[in-house]
Amino acid sequence: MAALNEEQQMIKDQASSWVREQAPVSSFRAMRDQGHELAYFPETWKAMTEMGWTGLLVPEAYGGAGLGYQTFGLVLEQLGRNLVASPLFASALVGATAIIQSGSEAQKQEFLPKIADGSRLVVLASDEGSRHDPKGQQSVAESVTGGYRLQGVKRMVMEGMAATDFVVSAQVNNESGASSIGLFLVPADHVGVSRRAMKAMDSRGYAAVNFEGVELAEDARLNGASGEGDALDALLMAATASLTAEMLGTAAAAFDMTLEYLKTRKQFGQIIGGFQSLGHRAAGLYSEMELTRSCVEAALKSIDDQAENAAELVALAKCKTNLFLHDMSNQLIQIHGGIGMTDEFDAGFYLKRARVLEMTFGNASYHRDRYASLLGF
Amino acid sequence: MAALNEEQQMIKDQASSWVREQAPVSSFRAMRDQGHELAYFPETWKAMTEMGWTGLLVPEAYGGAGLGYQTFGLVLEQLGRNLVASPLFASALVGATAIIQSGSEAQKQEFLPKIADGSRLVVLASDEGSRHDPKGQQSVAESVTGGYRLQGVKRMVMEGMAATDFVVSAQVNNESGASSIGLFLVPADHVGVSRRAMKAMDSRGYAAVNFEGVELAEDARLNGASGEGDALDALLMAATASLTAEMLGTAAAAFDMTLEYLKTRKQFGQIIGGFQSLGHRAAGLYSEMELTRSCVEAALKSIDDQAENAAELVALAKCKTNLFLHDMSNQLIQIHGGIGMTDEFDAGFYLKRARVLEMTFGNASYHRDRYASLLGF
Amino acid sequence: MNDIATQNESFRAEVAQWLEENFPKALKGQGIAPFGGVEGEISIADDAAEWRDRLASRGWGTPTWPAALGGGGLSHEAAKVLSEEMHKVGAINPIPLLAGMGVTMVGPTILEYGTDDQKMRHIPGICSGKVRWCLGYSEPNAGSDLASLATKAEDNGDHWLINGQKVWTSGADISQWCGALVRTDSSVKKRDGISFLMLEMDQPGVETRPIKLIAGASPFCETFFNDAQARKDDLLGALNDGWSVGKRLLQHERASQTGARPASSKDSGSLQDLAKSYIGVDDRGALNDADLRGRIADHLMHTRAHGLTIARISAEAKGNPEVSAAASILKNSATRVSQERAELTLEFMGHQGVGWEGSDYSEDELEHVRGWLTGKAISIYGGSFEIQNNIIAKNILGLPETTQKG
Amino acid sequence: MNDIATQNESFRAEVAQWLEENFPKALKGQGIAPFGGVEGEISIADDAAEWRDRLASRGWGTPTWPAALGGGGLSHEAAKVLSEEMHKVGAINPIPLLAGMGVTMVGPTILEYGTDDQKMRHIPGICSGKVRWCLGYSEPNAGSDLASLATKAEDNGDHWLINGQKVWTSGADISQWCGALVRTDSSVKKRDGISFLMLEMDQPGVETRPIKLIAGASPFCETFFNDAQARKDDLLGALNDGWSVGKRLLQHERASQTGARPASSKDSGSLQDLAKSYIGVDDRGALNDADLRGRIADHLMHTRAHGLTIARISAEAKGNPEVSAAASILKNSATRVSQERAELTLEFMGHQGVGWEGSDYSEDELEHVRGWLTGKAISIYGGSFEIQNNIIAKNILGLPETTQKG
Repeated sequence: MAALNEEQQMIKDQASSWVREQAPVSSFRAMRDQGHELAYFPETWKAMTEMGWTGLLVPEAYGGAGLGYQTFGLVLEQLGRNLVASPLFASALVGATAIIQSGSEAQKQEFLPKIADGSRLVVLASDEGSRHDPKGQQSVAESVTGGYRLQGVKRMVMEGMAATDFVVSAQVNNESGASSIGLFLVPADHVGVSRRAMKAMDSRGYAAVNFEGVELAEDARLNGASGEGDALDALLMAATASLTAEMLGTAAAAFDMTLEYLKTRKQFGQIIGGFQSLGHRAAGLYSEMELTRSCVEAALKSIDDQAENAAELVALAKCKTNLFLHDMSNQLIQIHGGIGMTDEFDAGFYLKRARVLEMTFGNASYHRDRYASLLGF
Repeated sequence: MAALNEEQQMIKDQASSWVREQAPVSSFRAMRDQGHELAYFPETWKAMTEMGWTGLLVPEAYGGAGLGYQTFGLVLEQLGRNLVASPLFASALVGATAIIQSGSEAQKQEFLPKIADGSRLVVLASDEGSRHDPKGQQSVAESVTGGYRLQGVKRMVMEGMAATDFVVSAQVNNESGASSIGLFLVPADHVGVSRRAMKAMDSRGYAAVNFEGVELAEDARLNGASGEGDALDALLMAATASLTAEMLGTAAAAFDMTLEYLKTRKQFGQIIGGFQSLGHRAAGLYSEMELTRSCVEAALKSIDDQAENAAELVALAKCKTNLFLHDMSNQLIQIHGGIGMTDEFDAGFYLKRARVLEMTFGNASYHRDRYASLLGF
Repeated sequence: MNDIATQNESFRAEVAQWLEENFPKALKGQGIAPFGGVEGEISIADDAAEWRDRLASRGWGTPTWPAALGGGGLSHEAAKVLSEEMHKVGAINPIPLLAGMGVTMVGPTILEYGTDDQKMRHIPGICSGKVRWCLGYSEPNAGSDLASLATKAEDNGDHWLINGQKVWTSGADISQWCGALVRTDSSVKKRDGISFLMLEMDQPGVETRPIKLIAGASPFCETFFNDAQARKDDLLGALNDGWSVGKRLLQHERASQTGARPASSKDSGSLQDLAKSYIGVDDRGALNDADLRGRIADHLMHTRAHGLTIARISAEAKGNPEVSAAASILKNSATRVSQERAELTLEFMGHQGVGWEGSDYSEDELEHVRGWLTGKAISIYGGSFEIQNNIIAKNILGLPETTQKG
Repeated sequence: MNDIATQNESFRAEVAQWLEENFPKALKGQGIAPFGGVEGEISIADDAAEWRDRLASRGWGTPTWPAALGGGGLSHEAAKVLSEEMHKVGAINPIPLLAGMGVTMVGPTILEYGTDDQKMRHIPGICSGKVRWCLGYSEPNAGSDLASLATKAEDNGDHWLINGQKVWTSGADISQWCGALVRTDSSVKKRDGISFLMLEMDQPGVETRPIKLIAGASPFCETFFNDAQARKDDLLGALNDGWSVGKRLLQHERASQTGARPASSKDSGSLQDLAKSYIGVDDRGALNDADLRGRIADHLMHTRAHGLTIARISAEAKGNPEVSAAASILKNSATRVSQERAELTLEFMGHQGVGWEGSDYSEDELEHVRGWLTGKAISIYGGSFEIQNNIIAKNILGLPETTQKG
C-alpha cells in the first residue's frame, strides 16, 4: 500500500468499515436472489452519495471533493472486496471523468453537480461486438444541419438500465473525409433510444442500448481537451486504471478467504495449509498479489499525474490484474474443494465476477499487445 | 513405450546395454575436455558401424537393414540418454534419408552402401541465419550450362567437419522465373568448398561451410520423389521426428538423475523427495514426459507410414519435446542445487545440450505456429 | 487373416444387421439425459425405453460382462467392434447413463468382490438399465481425506443400521440403490474400520437434498441416513475391508474419467473454428489474435498428446483397458484439457462468453458458460488434482509419503 | 522547502563539487572487477586505487556507516543524494565490490552484533575497501539445510581451533577475512550449538580450492580448515547464538539480491531492441514472431512490476531500506526476472544463442550464454526458491510449518 495522506487514510478507513459492516457479500447474494431489475439496492446508492463518494472526482467548483483517482481507487478496492453492486464506478468515475476530461463549461455545470449528488447517472456506452475494440466502432454520428444523427447498438453498457444519460462513442466523419471517434451525451429518454437488460453471469447491471436515428444538437458532443481523437482513449485509460483497483480488491478478498480456509480446514489429520504444495501455492499467489498491487497503484498515480507513460502503466496494470484475478479465482475454487463448487458458498460469485472484470476494457491479450506496441516492438 | 516387435526389442536392448557399458557420460566428458577436433571418438563411430546402426535405414538392396524410423528412434533415444557424440544422426539418419527420399538410382548406388558401412559421412547443410527458416534460404544454385553454380554460407552444419559430402539446400530459379528450393550433393573436398569448426555450447561437432561459386553437374541434384519443392520439407520432417527421440532420451535421463537425487539427498532430516512441493513437481514432470513420449512415437510412426497427418504430428512432437526438455533441464539443475551448478557434475552438459536441441530444426514458437497453420487457424 | 480377425469381421456383420433391424433411427445421436430435474423414478420416452430393452436383451449395454448375469459375454475386441458399429449409425448406449454409477463403478466392483448371490441379485438390474446406483463416499468432513469418514453402520442382528451424512452423492435423488462406505469399527485406525455396504434408497431412513452448484442445478445431493437399514448379506467384500473395495472402485472411476470431456455437450465443432467465428482471421488465415492463437495451439497440442497417450497406454495393455497406475496421470491431464478448453472458449467469446441467461446470448454460449463452471469440479472430485499428484509421486515414482496416513 | 530539504540540496552541491575535483574521469562508468582469475592479493590499477582511497577518506564507500569507524555518517536521504550525484558523473563506488561480503553483509552484522572492540578492529578495514571478506556458510551436506553444518570450533584456551569444510565460499581465495558459521556445541539441537566466528584466511590451517562451474571459472571455492585458528574475541554475538547472527546476515544478503540483475553485464540495451535486431519487425513494427513477442511483453511487464514493487516497498518504509519480510517475495521475483530474461535472450538469438567460443559468435553473444548459465544459481543460493516460498508461507502468511525444524 502506498503511503497515504491523512485524507486518503480517512476515506479508506471509512470505506473499509462501511463495506465490512453495511455491505457484506450476503447483501450481494440477496440482490442476486431477488433478480433486482437495477442490479443494486437504492439504499446502497444513497449511502454512497451521503458519504460523498459520488463527488470524489468532481472538482470543488462543481460541488465535489476534487480528489484524484488514487483516492477513488481506495474506495473501489474496498467495494471490490465484497462485490458491492452500485453505479458508483459507472457514473461517478467513468461518467464524471468523461465530462471532466472532455466537457465544455456548460456541460460541466449541467452534469457534474448532479453526478456528485447522485441524481443523474451518466454512463459510458461504447463496446459493441464480442470484443473490446474501441478503434473498431461501428456506431456512426453523421453530421446533419445543426448537429448529428446517431446510429448504433451498444452492448454490455454498465448500469445501462439505471442510467439517466449515456456518453456514447461513435465514428464521426471529418470535413476532410477522415473519420475519428467522438463522444456524445445522450439522455436515456431521448427519442430513438431504447434499452433492455443484459443478464451477465456476475448478476450486475448491464444493458444493450439501441440508438436509432437519434437527433443530437451540436452541443451534445464532448469535444475533448486534447483533440477529438483522444477523448475516448483518455477516458478508457482512467476508467481502466480505476477498474484495476476494484479488481485488486476482489482478488485480495479471494486470497484472504483462501488463506483463512488453508488455516482452518483439516484433512489427513492436519491443517491443509501445512501441506507444502498448498503453502507454496499460497506463497506464489501472495507474491503475485504484491506485484499486482504495485502496478495498480502506479497506474492510478499516472492518471492523477497525467504522466507521459500512463498508457504503458495502465496496460501493465490491467494485464497483471487480469492474470492474477484469473488464477486467484480458480484457486479459490480449487483449494476450497467441493464446498467451493456450491452456490451456498460465495466462491462462485468471485469466479463469475472475475471473468467479467477480466473481459471489461480488454482482456490480457489485448493489453499485452498494447504494451508491446507502446514499447515499440 | 509402444509395443515393439522382436527385432525392435533386440535393437533397443543392444543399444541400451551398449550405451550403459560403453558410452557413459564420462566418455562425453573426456571428449569435451580433450577439445577433440571431430567432437566424437572414431572408436565410437566404428562400434556403431559394427552394430549395424549406420545401415538401419538403408534398404537391404543397398547394403542396409531397411528398417524404419521407429526402430532408429529406439537407438537415438538410448544415445540421447548419455549424450553420446557421433555422426550417426547426421549421416546415417539425415543424410541417408535425403538420398532414400530424393536420390536417383545412381545416387543411391553410389552413396547408400557407403553410408551404411560408415565410410562416407553425408550431412545436411541447410540453416543459414540465426533462426531455422528453411523457406528463407539465401543460398542460390544458379542454372548454368551443364549444371549449377552454387553460392552460399551454411552454419551449424551437424558434423560438418567430419563430413565427406554435403546435402546442400539452395534456391533454384525455375524456367518460369519462380524459385523453389533444391537439394544438391556436394563433396566436402570440392573446389570452392571451405569449412571451419563452430564451437557451440554442447561441445558437439558443427561447422560453418562456405560454398563459393561451386560448379556442379546436373546429376548433383537430388530431384525428390514428389516434386522438387517438397524435398527439403520431407527431409526435415523425418529428421525432426527422429531428433525428438534423441531429445526424449536426454530428457528422460535428466528425469532419472533428478528422481534418484530426490530419493537419496537428505535435508532437514528427511529425504527431499518427501517434500510435497518437490514430489508434486516430479509428478508433473513425469506426467509431461509420458505425454511427450506418446507424441514422439506417433511422429516416428507417421513418418514410417507416410501418414497424411505426419506434418502435424512432427510439429506436435518437436514442440512438446522442446517444452519438456526445457523444463526438465532447468529442474535438473534447480533440484540438484549447488552441486548441479558445478562442472564436475553432469547436469550442465544436459542443460547446454538441451538448448541446442531445442533450437535445432525450429524452436517451440516455430512449431507452435506451424501446428496452428496446419490446423487452419 | 487369422481366426480371431475372421470372427470379429463376421461379428461386425451380425452387429450391423442387428442394429439395422433394432435401432430406432429417430434416436440417432441422442443420449438419454440422466440428470437434470428428474425426480423419483426415471421416466424416459417410449422409443428410448424400447431401444434400452432391446440392447439389454442381448446384454450389449454391458458387453464384456458375463452373459449369465445379463451381460454380453463379449471379448474386448468384439466389444470394440460393437462400439464402432454403433458409432457408425449414431446409436448411443443408454444403459451406462441410466444405471448411474452402476455400469462404470459399482458393477465392476461387485463382479470382482461380490458373492455369487450378490452378483445374481445386483448385476442383472444394472445390465437392464432399470436400476440406478449412486455412491455414498464423501462426507462434510471427509473430502480428499476419505478415510476419516464418520457414517456408522451397526450390526443389528438381522440387518445393518446406518446413521450419518454423505455429500456429493450424485443422483441420490433418482437412484434405487447406493453403494456406501460406512464405519463398522471405530476402535481401530481410520482405514481399518470401514466397510462397503449396499442399501436401498427407497426407505424411510434415507433422505436426499439436491445441492445447487455455482453453475446452477446439479445431480449432486446431500444424503442423510437416520436409522436406515441394509440387508446383512449386502456387505461387499469382507467386514472392515471396505477401504480396499472402495479404493478399487475409485480406480474404476478414475479409468472412466481419463478421457477429456468437452466442456459442453454442444462442443462438437473444432475449437479453432469456433475461435475463428468470434475473432476472424488475417490474410494468411491466421487467427486475428496472435497471443490467443499461440495459446489455443498449445492447448490443442496438449489435447492431442493426451489422446495419443490414452491410445498408447491402451495399446501397451494390448487392448485391455486395465486399470493402471497411469490413470492418475491421465486424470490430471484430462482435467487440464477440459478446463483449459473451457477457459479459452470463454476468453475468445469475449462479451458473449459472460452471459447467464436471456436472448442476448445463444444457447451454445450459455451452455459453454455453465459447462465452464461445472468443469471446475473435475480437478476436485474423483481424487483431486493434488491427490493424483500424491499418488503419482508415491505409487509410480516411489517417493516417500508426504502426508500422514489417512 | 523545509530544513531537511535545504540541507540535502546544499549537500548535493557539496558532493557535486567534490566529485568534480576528485573523481578521475578516466574511470567513468567503470567498475573494478572483483572476480575472475585474481589470486592472492587484490591488485587494482593506480587510478582506481586513488579513487578508492579518496572516497574512503570521506567514508563515502559506506556512506551511512558511523563516521568514527570510517563510514560517512550520512542519513539515508543524504546517501541517496550522494548516490544520485555519483550516478550523474558515472562514478562507481568500488568499495562494496572490493570488500567482498564486507559492505553488503558482514559489516552491517558487525555493526549490529559486534563489541566496540570488534567494530574498531573490523569496520575501518571494510570502509577502506582494502580488506576483503568471504563467508563460510554452506557445507557439502548442509545446503538449504544450513543448520546441519558440521565444521567444528573448539575452545583451545587462548584461541578457537577450527576443523571442517565449507563450500560456495565466494572469493575465499582472494579474501583476507572470513565470517564462518561453526559448531561450538554438538550436544544440543542443531541450531542451538552454532556460533559465528571471524577468522583470518592467511594462515596455514586454511586452504582454498576454486570451483569450476557450468559457465566456466567462478569466484566460488571449497575451503578446508585443518586446525585453523581464530582469536577468542572474534566470536560475533554470543556463544552458541550464531544461528540468529547468521540468519540476520542472510537477511542483509537477501535485501541486497532483490534487485534483478541483468544476465550479462553487457545487457544494458533494451531487450525488445535486441530481439528486434535478431528477428526483425513486420510493417506495423511488431516483432516478427508473435508468440515470442507475447512472451517478451509478459516478461517486460513482470520486470516492471518487480521494479515498481521495490519502489513501493521502499516508499512505504519511508526511504529506509529496512530488511523486511517482503525480501523473500522480491528475491523470488528478481530470480524470475533474471532467469526469464536470460532464457528469452538465448531463445531469440537462436543459433547465435548457443555459442561457447570462437569468432562465429560476438562477445556479447558469448557473454549472454555464460550469464544465462551463471544465473541458474540465483534460484539456489541465498535461500533457494523453495526456501523463500517456505519463508513466505510461514512468516508472512502464518501457515503451519511443513518441514521439520533444522
